[in-house]
Amino acid sequence: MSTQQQEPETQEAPEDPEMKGAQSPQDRRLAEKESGAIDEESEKKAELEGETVHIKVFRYDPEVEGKQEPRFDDFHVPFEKGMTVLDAVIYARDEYDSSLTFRHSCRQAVCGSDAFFINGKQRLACKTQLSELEQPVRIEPLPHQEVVKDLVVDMGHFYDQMHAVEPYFQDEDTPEVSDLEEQHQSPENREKIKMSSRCIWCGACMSSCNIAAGDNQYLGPAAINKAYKFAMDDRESEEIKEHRLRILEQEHGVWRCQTQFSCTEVCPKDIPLTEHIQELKREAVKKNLKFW
Amino acid sequence: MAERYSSFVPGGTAWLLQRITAAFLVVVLAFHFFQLHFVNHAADVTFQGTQARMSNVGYFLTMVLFLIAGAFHGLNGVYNALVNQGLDGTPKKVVLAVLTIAGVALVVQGTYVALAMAGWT
Amino acid sequence: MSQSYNRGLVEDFGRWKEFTAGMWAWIFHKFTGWMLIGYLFTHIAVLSTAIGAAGDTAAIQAETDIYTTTIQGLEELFIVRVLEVGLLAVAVFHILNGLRLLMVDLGIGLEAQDKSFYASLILTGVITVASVPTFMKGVGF
Amino acid sequence: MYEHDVIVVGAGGAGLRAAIAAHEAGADTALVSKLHPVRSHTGAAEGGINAALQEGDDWELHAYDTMKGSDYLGDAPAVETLAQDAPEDTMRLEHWGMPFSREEDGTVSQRPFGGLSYPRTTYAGAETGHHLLHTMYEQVVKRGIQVYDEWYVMNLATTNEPDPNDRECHGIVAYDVQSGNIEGFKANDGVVLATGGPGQAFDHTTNAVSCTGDGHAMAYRAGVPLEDMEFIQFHPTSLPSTGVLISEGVRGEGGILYNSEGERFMFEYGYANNSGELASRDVVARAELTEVDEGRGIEDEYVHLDMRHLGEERIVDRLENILHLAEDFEGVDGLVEPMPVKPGQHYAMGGIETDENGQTNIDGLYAAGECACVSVHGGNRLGGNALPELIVFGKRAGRHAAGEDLGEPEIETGYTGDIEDEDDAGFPVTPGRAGLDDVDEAIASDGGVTADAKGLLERAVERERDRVERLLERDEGVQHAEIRSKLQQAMTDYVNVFRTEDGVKKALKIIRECRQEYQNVYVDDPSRTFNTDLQHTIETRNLIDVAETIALGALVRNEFRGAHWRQENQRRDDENWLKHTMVSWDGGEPSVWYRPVILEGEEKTYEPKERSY
Ligand SMILES: Cc1cc2nc3c(=O)[nH]c(=O)nc-3n(C[C@H](O)[C@H](O)[C@H](O)COP(=O)(O)OP(=O)(O)OC[C@H]3O[C@@H](n4cnc5c(N)ncnc54)[C@H](O)[C@@H]3O)c2cc1C
Ligand code: HEM
Ligand code: SF4
Ligand code: F3S
Ligand code: FES
Repeated sequence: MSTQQQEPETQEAPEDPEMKGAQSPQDRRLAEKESGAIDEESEKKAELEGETVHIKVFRYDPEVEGKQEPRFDDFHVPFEKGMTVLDAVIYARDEYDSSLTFRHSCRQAVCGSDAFFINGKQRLACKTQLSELEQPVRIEPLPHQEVVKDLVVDMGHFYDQMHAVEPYFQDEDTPEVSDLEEQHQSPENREKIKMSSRCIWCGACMSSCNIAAGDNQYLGPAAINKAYKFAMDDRESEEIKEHRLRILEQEHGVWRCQTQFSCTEVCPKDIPLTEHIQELKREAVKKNLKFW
Repeated sequence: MAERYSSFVPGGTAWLLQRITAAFLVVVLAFHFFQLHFVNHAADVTFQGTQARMSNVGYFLTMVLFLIAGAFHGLNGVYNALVNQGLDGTPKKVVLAVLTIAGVALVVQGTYVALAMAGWT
Repeated sequence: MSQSYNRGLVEDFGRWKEFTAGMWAWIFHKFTGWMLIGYLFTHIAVLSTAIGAAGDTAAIQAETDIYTTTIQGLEELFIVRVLEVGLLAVAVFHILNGLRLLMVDLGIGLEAQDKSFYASLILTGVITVASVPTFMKGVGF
Repeated sequence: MYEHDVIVVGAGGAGLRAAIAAHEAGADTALVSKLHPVRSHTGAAEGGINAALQEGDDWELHAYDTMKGSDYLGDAPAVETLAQDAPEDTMRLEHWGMPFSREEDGTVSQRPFGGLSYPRTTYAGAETGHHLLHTMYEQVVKRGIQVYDEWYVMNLATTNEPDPNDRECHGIVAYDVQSGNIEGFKANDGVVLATGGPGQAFDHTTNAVSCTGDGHAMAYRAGVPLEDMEFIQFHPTSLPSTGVLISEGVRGEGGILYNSEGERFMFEYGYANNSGELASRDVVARAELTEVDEGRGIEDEYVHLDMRHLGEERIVDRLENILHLAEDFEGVDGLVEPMPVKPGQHYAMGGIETDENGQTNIDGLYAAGECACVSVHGGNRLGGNALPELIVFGKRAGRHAAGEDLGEPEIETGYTGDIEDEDDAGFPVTPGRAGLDDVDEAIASDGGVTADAKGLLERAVERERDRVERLLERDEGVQHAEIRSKLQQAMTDYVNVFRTEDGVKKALKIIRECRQEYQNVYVDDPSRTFNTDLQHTIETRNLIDVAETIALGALVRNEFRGAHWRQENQRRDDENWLKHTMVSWDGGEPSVWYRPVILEGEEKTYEPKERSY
């Protein structure tokens, strides 16, 4: 991750790794506007500069004629050092086609809005450097989810699965009024749940999992990971942990996972999802063995 | 939401058995292959040879267990694969029934064959 | 997830190219598993000839009983030998990958899951090739 | 039409906390948010939550530090409430399962933070905000509180009595982003605005794209004054291309700032001869911009933050996430190159005027979180003081809205006759309404008939439907993106870290132009489905209103206090300016007036002292 990857990958847009002369898109836009440039011109200009990135973006709108049949639109976006896929689609939207629709908000990989299928892999657009990708960069909505419009997918099912694991701390003894006694937790235990707690609900893992694609009821890696966070937290009691395992153990729970590892591979937060799922399977088996 | 999953079916037992049979199968299958392709070549198999091996009670029992394990492992695997593809509701019950019957039939037939081989029929 | 919406072209086109090691392992394991269970049924069917053969001591002595002749008859066929090599390949892959999966279940070597998959593939190839002479011995062309 | 007792607009830290509190107080509560709750910008906060938890620490110290940090522009009752309630509310988070970082003995860790006299910043790794947000959302799920996510709130339904203090808020109008349906939401007890910061008014910001000051603008147009809007905190180290924050940790560990000549300018040019890179945020931000202005910036835009000399081991050990940030968002490897940084808008201290219970001058309208100004941060927010504000005042607003009695507030809200007005600000243009068509009026034209809340709401819904219809029907004109970037650029050019009278006036002129251009704005995307073009167009209108209040505040406040710096008077001027700047939108004409700061606390009075750097 921390290695510099700046090789130019295409002939089409040879990019200078040391390129330093770039302005921010905002500046450039402003400069163009001041000189009275309009959209077509900026496109031409962009091409002239030679340093453009070619992106192909999936388009679909159930309502608009001409977009009802899914198609790909091509955009050529001026490249600058450090540009991410999100920057490129924002540019395409603001400069070429304001109806280009996608979710995004934080631009820093914490809100989980912009997981797309980029060059055949689920990635966060804001966290993916264009320079790392082969061109043309193909940008599609997450597979296996219903497309609402362009890159926007219906996350409803994903949320349902997340909610299905009772994703909240359960501690019936929580005092209602003030003077809360601090609960203690060892740093080791906190370390154990650290990775699992980093999930930003982007849905990339769920989209990458063939089992989740085939079995709509499968809880999916993100929800199981969410449950892991609670099940492994020592602050919750043993009974509640057992209750959690029972939820995970149902037919469409952990057992459905076939250790495909694609979830682990695509997770932008580097959560070892498969490992967590496997650990829960073992926990569940151990718990059942106790009753035998 | 949560209610949707409330039909509590522990998949854990089948999952564990799938692993246990797998571990068992590794050993026996290796033995089986070795026995019938390397020690005795398949082409040279005769009823006599088979009978000699099968009438050993230990071998007989191993082979029957091998069969049971293989049948369970294979059919449970198939069932799992189908459930993974979203098999649900009545078809799922039907498939489970069919697979169980096929499995039982396979084991019964196989055991009968083994008995015949051992000459204990 | 949702399967109700057909994304047509986009959903189906060339998706497999984007599979990663773990997904290939899953596909192959599935495929080989189904082959094996299919074979198990056939195998028992073939062996069932033993039921007919049992009891006829004379034929058994002369090695002309139906069990012996069926098996040997099959083994003489080149195609059967080839299929046997195939079966071995399938079984070996399933076993090796099965062992890989068992390791994964125990939480061992998770970081090397892709490497272990490639290793199973290579080993399967090697073992299969190495076994060809034994399997092909004495078959008429 | 939907109906609930309490409607919370916005589901960031403040909104979620308010919803939980209102629910606990027995109200039928709903959250309406343009983003799914877990996407809110609270998730980006890294540093921590200030709360006096430990033995030896004390809420009074926390209050003192906050007051001092605010440059004596915080109101003591608010500051003391924050400091008093923060420990309990932080512990409540712990009980809800928030994964705080821990000490060896299992207790919650606390670390030192700038401006604090005691290490009282409670944190959860470098992701405190993420955990806070998720933990509270989990509690919302647990309680089954109704969440309308991806519903964009367009306006409030308030009555239109001539005196804003007599108005009542009965609900909101929102549209379902997914389907384009516009609906009314009737609030029987109250509406809580928790819409976050207005960072997008600036070109370069650490805030999310969704931080567009919608709540500010809605409340403002409905007649609630915006308070101390000129106080905007700029963070000195954000990445130039995206505005992603590079935490103070880098400088804390020994990172050095260089200009294009390779000079360590903090010392070389005497910006901070003692603390150098570690001087306070505004000092460093001003230094960086001076370098750029004097031609020593790199690419005429930024400076370099170099940490290579710290060595790979130390960097990986302590600043690993910085390496990832620089790599992922700027394509720079911090181990082999210096990182480009420049000041970015970070936090708005001002906001919707409320009292300690979160209530505004309009009956039934509350605000909490970054969009509100209670005011605890005054002229300058201390690191780690925003998150406790969310939970403390979010909770109070939620409770009060649900009808719980929290006692008489000490802070007054709303304009009353006996207050000092700004008469001669020398505005270069008439700010406000000029040129905006009347559909954008927030208040209903029902002549103050308050009895029929439903009818009021229906009319408000109609008005919004009209507005959308007009935006969609028009086929030509200007697109919002053009106006927005013009506005953002003007704010960054002229109302940034350095403010001059001439500059701010220029900004006001441009804002006025933006207003006029907005007259011809149109939405190109004809679809009703997930029309982000439409949403952004409405947001841009809000940004114009908010930007104007920031500029107006910056123009009138001729002194240097906290984050606000004015070239013409570069010192804190307690004699003239120990007061809050208020901007009211009355009938479309912004008026500026002032409210005295309350420095008398429960037991002591906070005497202004020099803020020493
Ligand atoms: C990078 C960064 C780091 C920070 N670090 C710290 C720190 O370490 N410590 C600290 O104390 N503070 C920190 N802060 C400040 C603090 O995080 C914010 O002030 C705080 O999170 C704001 O929370 P909020 O609930 O008010 O708003 P947000 O979390 O921004 O939530 C706003 C909500 O309102 C909704 N909304 C907005 N407009 C509408 C509308 N029109 N209709 C419907 N819904 C709407 C949004 O969907 C969202 O849910 C940091 C800020 C940033 C940017
Ligand atoms: C010899 C050693 C064997 C090992 C180590 C082994 C291992 C495994 C494992 C671990 C699985 C589970 C995969 C999962 O759920 O993720 C599996 C699945 C399966 N196995 Fe085996 N197996 C062996 C032999 C066999 C045999 C002999 C058969 C045939 C009778 C067989 C048929 C199957 C089938 C059909 C599946 C299901 C595949 C699917 O998912 O579609 N296996 N095997
Ligand atoms: S586990 Fe990873 S990939 Fe899955 S939703 Fe969470 S952050 Fe996204
Ligand atoms: S991709 Fe799916 S099969 Fe398991 S390891 Fe991940 S959940
Ligand atoms: S924009 Fe928030 S995760 Fe990418």
